Amino acid sequence: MSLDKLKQIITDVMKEVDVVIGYKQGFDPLHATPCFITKPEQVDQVIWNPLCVQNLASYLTSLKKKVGVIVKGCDSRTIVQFMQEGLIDRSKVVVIGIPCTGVVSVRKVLEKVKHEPIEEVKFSDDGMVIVKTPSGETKMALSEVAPDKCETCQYPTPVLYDHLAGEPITSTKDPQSVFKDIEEFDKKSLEEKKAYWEKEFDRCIRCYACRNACPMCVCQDSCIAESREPHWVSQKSNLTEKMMFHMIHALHLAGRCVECGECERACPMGIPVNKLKRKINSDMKVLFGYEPGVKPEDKPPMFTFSVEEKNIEEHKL
Amino acid sequence: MSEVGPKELRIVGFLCNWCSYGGADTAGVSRFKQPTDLRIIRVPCSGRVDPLFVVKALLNGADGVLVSGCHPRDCHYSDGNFYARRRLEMLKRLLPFLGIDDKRFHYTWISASEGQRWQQTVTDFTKQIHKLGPLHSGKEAQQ
Amino acid sequence: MASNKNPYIPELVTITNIIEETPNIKSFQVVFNDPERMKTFKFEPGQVGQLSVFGVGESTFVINSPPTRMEYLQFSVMKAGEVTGALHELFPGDQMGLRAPLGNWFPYDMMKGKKILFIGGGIGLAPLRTLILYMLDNRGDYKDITIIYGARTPPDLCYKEDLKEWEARSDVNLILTVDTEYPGWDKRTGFVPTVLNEVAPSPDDTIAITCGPPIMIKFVLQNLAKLNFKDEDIITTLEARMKCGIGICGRCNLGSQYICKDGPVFSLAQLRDFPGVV
Amino acid sequence: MADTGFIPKEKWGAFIEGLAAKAQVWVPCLDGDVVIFKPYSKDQTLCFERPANSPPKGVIFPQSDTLFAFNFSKDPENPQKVMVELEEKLDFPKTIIFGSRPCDAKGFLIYDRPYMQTDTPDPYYKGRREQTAIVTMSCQSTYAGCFCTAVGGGPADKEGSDVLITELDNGYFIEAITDKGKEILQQAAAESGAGHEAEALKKQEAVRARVKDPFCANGKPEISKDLFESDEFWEEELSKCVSCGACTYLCPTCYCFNITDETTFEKGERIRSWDGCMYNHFTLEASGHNPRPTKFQRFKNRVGHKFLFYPEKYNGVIACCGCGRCIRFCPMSVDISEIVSKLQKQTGSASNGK
Amino acid sequence: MRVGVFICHCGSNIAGTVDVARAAAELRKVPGVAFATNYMYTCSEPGQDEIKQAIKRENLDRIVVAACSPRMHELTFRRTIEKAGLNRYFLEMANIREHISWVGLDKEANTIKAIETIKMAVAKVMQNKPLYSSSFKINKRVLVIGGGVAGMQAALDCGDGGLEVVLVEKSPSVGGMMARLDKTFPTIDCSICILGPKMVDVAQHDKIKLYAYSEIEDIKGYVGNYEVKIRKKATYVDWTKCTGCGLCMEKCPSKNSYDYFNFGVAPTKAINIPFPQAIPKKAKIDPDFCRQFTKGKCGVCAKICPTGAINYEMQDEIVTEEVGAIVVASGYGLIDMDKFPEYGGGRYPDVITGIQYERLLNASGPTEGHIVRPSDHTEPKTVVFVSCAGSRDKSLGIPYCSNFCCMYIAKQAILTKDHIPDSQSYVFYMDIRSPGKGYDEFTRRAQEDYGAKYVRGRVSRIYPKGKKLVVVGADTLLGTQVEVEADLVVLATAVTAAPGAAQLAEKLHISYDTFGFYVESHPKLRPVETNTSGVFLAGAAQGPKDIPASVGQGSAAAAKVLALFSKDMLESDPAVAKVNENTCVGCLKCKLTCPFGAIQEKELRGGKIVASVIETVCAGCGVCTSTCPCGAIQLSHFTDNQLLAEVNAICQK
Repeated sequence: MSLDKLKQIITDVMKEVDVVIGYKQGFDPLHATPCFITKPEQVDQVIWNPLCVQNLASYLTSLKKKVGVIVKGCDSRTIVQFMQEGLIDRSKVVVIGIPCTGVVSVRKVLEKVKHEPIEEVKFSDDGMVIVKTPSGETKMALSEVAPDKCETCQYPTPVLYDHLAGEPITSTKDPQSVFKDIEEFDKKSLEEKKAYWEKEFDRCIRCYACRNACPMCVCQDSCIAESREPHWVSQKSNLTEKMMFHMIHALHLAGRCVECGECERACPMGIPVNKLKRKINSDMKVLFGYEPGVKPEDKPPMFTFSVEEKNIEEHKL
Repeated sequence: MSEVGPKELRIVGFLCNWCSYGGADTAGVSRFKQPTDLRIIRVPCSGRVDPLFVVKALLNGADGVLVSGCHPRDCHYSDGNFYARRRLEMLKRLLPFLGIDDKRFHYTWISASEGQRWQQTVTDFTKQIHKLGPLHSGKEAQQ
Repeated sequence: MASNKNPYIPELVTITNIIEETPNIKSFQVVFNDPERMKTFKFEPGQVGQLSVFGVGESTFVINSPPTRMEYLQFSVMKAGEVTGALHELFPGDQMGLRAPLGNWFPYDMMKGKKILFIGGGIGLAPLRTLILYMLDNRGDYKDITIIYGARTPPDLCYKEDLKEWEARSDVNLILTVDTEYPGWDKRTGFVPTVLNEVAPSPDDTIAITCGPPIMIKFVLQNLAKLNFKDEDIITTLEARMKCGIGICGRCNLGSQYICKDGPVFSLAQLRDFPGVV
Repeated sequence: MADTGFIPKEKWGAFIEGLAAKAQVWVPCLDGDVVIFKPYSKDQTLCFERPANSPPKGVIFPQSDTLFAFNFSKDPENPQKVMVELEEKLDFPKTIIFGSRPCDAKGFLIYDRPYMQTDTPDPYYKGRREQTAIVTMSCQSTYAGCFCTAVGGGPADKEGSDVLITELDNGYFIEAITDKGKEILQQAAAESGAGHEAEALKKQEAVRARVKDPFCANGKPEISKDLFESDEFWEEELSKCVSCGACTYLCPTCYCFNITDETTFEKGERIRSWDGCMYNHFTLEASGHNPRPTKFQRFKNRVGHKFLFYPEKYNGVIACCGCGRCIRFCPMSVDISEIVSKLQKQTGSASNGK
Repeated sequence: MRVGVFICHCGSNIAGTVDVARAAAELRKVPGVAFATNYMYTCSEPGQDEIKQAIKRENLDRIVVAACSPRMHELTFRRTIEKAGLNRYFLEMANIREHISWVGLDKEANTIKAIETIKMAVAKVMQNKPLYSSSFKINKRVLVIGGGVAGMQAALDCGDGGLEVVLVEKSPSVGGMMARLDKTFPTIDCSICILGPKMVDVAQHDKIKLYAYSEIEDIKGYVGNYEVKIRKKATYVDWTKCTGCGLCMEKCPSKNSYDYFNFGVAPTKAINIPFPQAIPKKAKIDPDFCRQFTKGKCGVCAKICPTGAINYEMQDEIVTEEVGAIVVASGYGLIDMDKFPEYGGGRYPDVITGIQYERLLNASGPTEGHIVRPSDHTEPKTVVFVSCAGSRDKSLGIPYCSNFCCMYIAKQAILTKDHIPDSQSYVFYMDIRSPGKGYDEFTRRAQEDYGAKYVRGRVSRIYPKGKKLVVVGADTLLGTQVEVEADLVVLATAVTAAPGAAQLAEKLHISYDTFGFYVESHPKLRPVETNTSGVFLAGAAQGPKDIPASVGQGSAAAAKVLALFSKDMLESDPAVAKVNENTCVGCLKCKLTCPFGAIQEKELRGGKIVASVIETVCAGCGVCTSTCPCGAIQLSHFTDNQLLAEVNAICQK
């Protein structure tokens, strides 16, 4: 995909919208940051590379304007899910899709370079990331430092777009592998799983970054994690309350999570927040043959029902 | 509360007003004896039972949670239990992922006339929970 | 508050009387559980207290009885949220927690020998009441006292007993108004800022003190300016969500000033320093 | 002061363990791929290579803290009368924060002014603070987003620390800064530090030179009020902010809190818990009115507090220690240092936004 | 808050296995509980007075009554506290009888369970908010479903009471089962002679609008304002033109149509009027048998009809009626013969059902009242009646008694003797159930005056032997095996729920029992009400009943409707969902899940979109509340905080 083509599309789209959301270079060479383009001269700031990790569709529900938005394959599912839930006016959104060959996990890159300050980041055509730090250059394969979601990505090309910057690409990843990690984890003993989550959630500082970064967390300021009416969780900082918050988060996303991974990426404490939601998604697939954010005409399974549920058996004691 | 007898475990039941609460009443009227562990919370409809109530109870001290509504198609509110079925099934599958035995949570359908079925359900579920033992060991009562 | 004391621990008080001022405002008269404390407790008019309903939380209210009358401390509570809702469920004899006095107070010394104009709306009369009663108890120190007070309807007027008494006094000029016509109401109608214009008090040698809903204050301030009141002579008391009451927790700030500690009483001149407030 | 010492690498572990025998020691530990402060124990993996993801502020200012417990009791003769008993707990154990960074240590100084140096000191903070010694490690490197020198700090700044430790090639150079620090140094049974001072200084200076200074104002950036009051400025800079508040919870100087009553049926506690000015509910009033309803206003207040209001109140001291966590961990990579540099009083013509 | 707790002994019902005094003492320790006492019968008038006085004396503002099920007495106590000046929703009941004292054996455990259950109620009541009903207009029209004797009685009583009635009957004529009967017990008067005038009344009543050959398609709404969709099934005869002359039926060449009215005792024509007294007396084509439909040509009736009423193109038609109350009198069904392989299971033509025998006895029936064997049209001399064919038989899933078989068997035995004086009737019975007025005398008459031989025992087998049928049974009184060679066997087949009863219940949102009979609100005290306000029951739809009981219930249901409609406005149940507009984010997921369409989108000043509840449409299920992620829509009286208070009261780690 050429950056010039992307810029050309943005320039064209700007004629019909109030703002185009894209990426520009962030505070250091390893970070990209969202940019809100309202003036033609800002188009030149736009970048596109595997550092463009943020899900820009997240902004759509809070913007009242007509918006152009750049989405990767995974991000595009957010828009489809918004459509299923009637959360956006599609006529006010111009979707600029980018076929994506994978992004980096900043965390994984930092781990590779031992958290040294980053001086330069380059991407080679053969899928390598070259990171320069004071102690020299480190070369790593993009696939090595990609976030987990890229490993099983089924939708490298956006599932929906008005403009596509580049040629569509099809996934080479095995569709059966999508929930392999979830299935593996579920095979562990109850005690192991319990201990795992206790350890992970214990780190939670209840900053709610996972929630605010989540495009599907529509409640935002009205989240029941902080309200007293209703009073589901106390402000005590213990494991029970932390677990309760994460269960609220997960259950409210049941059958809605598009697995963009923003929650996990936003978590400053490295908690695998997305795992619970992916577990539910795997069940949604089994129970209702449903995958969030793929078909705009689908109905999220928790907001509908079948009189006869083919895949739900009555439980006997 | 401190009065839980030494042999009892904490079991919470969410019963829909029209069918299962009535079924429990019918069991009472018929004097069908049951274990005493269960504490019943009356809700209008099983569709009112947010799975989070089950989670809240399990995280905060319950050893087992039972939800019972009208049989599918018999919901007083026509569709409430259909939603409940989906949500509760989702939860039932999620609990073991968190390390909580899904046998600690049971959802079922009992009509107002099924006193005997209610008795059976309470008896069997209570037995099941006793077999699993307490969910919360003392060390978890941390701040 | 004494510095050796834990500022977060409330003192226990008991409700002695509850007055239903309006359909959604109740006044609570409280005394300290410790009778000695009732004697040592000192506060200034305009200072606030944090009332606790244990298990529900705390909320801030001005002490609207004057320091000159120490049989009890009075707080008026409009039902709005969780804590105020819980307060409305209390009975005489029930216990509450109180952290008081907090914040600053009306500069009544500076007002001595001057004419005083009170402009209040709804429950906004509460902070004014403490100063009015204080001044009435020291009547000689002040010149003319004018009170313009309004509410939506006659039942929404607070402190009906006080109003009756002030109306009867010759040394107080009480002007009451309600927003619109109301059966049996033979006094003024119209919004407070409008009535202020009609009354058109002279700014000379006069201190104006106002409190009420934000929209009322906004227009009162405008109209006072039109009447040529100087910013320094206009005093108001602010409200904000407060928690700690000692200027730390961070939510009630206007710039570098904390309403709970540096306020709640500010002159308009002071408020002009906080961008975006006026 | 010549209160220095040296610990060779092989005695490092014993040193920490020795401290842990006498006090509760909080150390940065590797947990998954993050570093957090935890109470020391032998089975933890200590990590001094990089700053902890979250600062050690929770040791002195816990995420949630019981202010007091209340117990209801009833007069059996008169069931109508409910009595309340309040119970405060103010005894705090001797504690050492070990392995904080100079920026973390400086954070506590920002706390000290409103929490201790007032006529109503906060007994919980004060109690813990006085019981706690801060043993700081000087930074060996810079880290994404950090800018301590720009706000008057430095990678080996001593302000706020009781002990400063600098890692050398074959050991650790220890400087005791306060009396508490001297006590720790004594316990350490360290060799003399005399011969190592130069190496330490050299290391410290080398890192210092690498720290970025986006303000170039000798550690005292001044903000232009005009631009600060411009709504357009904030809207332009903050559109990408998702108002999550991770920045506040990770900030060593952010000290806002909430007070809530959490009660079970018959007893309860009034607790104090971290809160942040980036949250909508922080200033939301019961009526539904909110003086700071948008993320723009909230972020403006956050920057204002750190670079305008706090300095205004406390002699020009900036309430930011430049640790860079808010930048590093911001999911949208909002960069406060960039924003403040744009807000700085400019000698030239107006910059952004207006 | 000052909660008052009243713990009922219920005589020894509760106090026998729960230490109520200890419970009261424990509750007195609970903060917020200002008063707790135990009382012998709280629901009694002095008991209720005690509550009222305590509210005044102790200054109570919330009340918990720990007694029986709230399904029993919640309304009683709500009224009690309302009389004492409290909002009725400041009441909670703790069910310590049905759920505790009656089901637990251990007094200690019961007492602890009771204390905790009461504490849960206290925790909840402290979260309760006052709720106020608003009133709404009612549509004073009533829908009666089913035109049998119960439905007709209800329709006539309502009509006479001045209400407009919409009567919907599934079959082409009103009359139901009673119209098929020959005589009625115990008076032996002619069934159609007493029913006919009622049928005519229904047809001629200016307040009654009859939809015959119609079924309920859909019902929306709530008490006072139902919208009913009725499917008028295609008759292929324009009833506005049909005069009921019967010419078409006479000339119709398709003679082998199944005769639903006569239960197939003999065939009928493809176009027919079901019976001479039918109301409406209109012809109807059975397309399953009509040659025009099966073969595509015929058209005889169209040619012959003097008024040109035949219309082969006719389609079902859906009409909408608006009513304020509904009486369900949809009647009963009968178990199929094929459930009894041991009795021939329908294979032996001379083993017939009781209702088929009625048609044979009936002068207007296919045999004009001559009793003949279906197989060879000869007069039977030995007739065997088998009672409880299916009834009280758990193996068939029918543990209940069909109520009126014993009586009609006696009647049929008497009538058999009347018709064929040299006949002998045998009755195999299990018990003779004849508790009605004059009933027992009647069964005795059958035996003593008419010589019917009653054999106590079950028939185990029937098999053909030549032209006869051998009925093998046991005489349990004599302890011997009995074999009777019969010419005709009549089975008193078990009464079941009407076909389609469950589907109708689902449309009405009423509950039905395992057998498909509709469940009344209370088996003793609210026998014609259902749990759905505005829907009443009459006749055998609720359970097997005979004519007098059905008629009585029809009138009772009518009285309930008239009482309901005696007011111009109804009070809405305030326990409905409410939206907090401050916290609602307008995602409208609640609107997606509401089963009643009670949620609308609303734009606030400033453009914010929020959900808004149509109070009268909301039925109070709370699905929206468990759907709403931000807790902004709360079902009043069952809010998250109220339920959490209960959870928290018992779940404390």
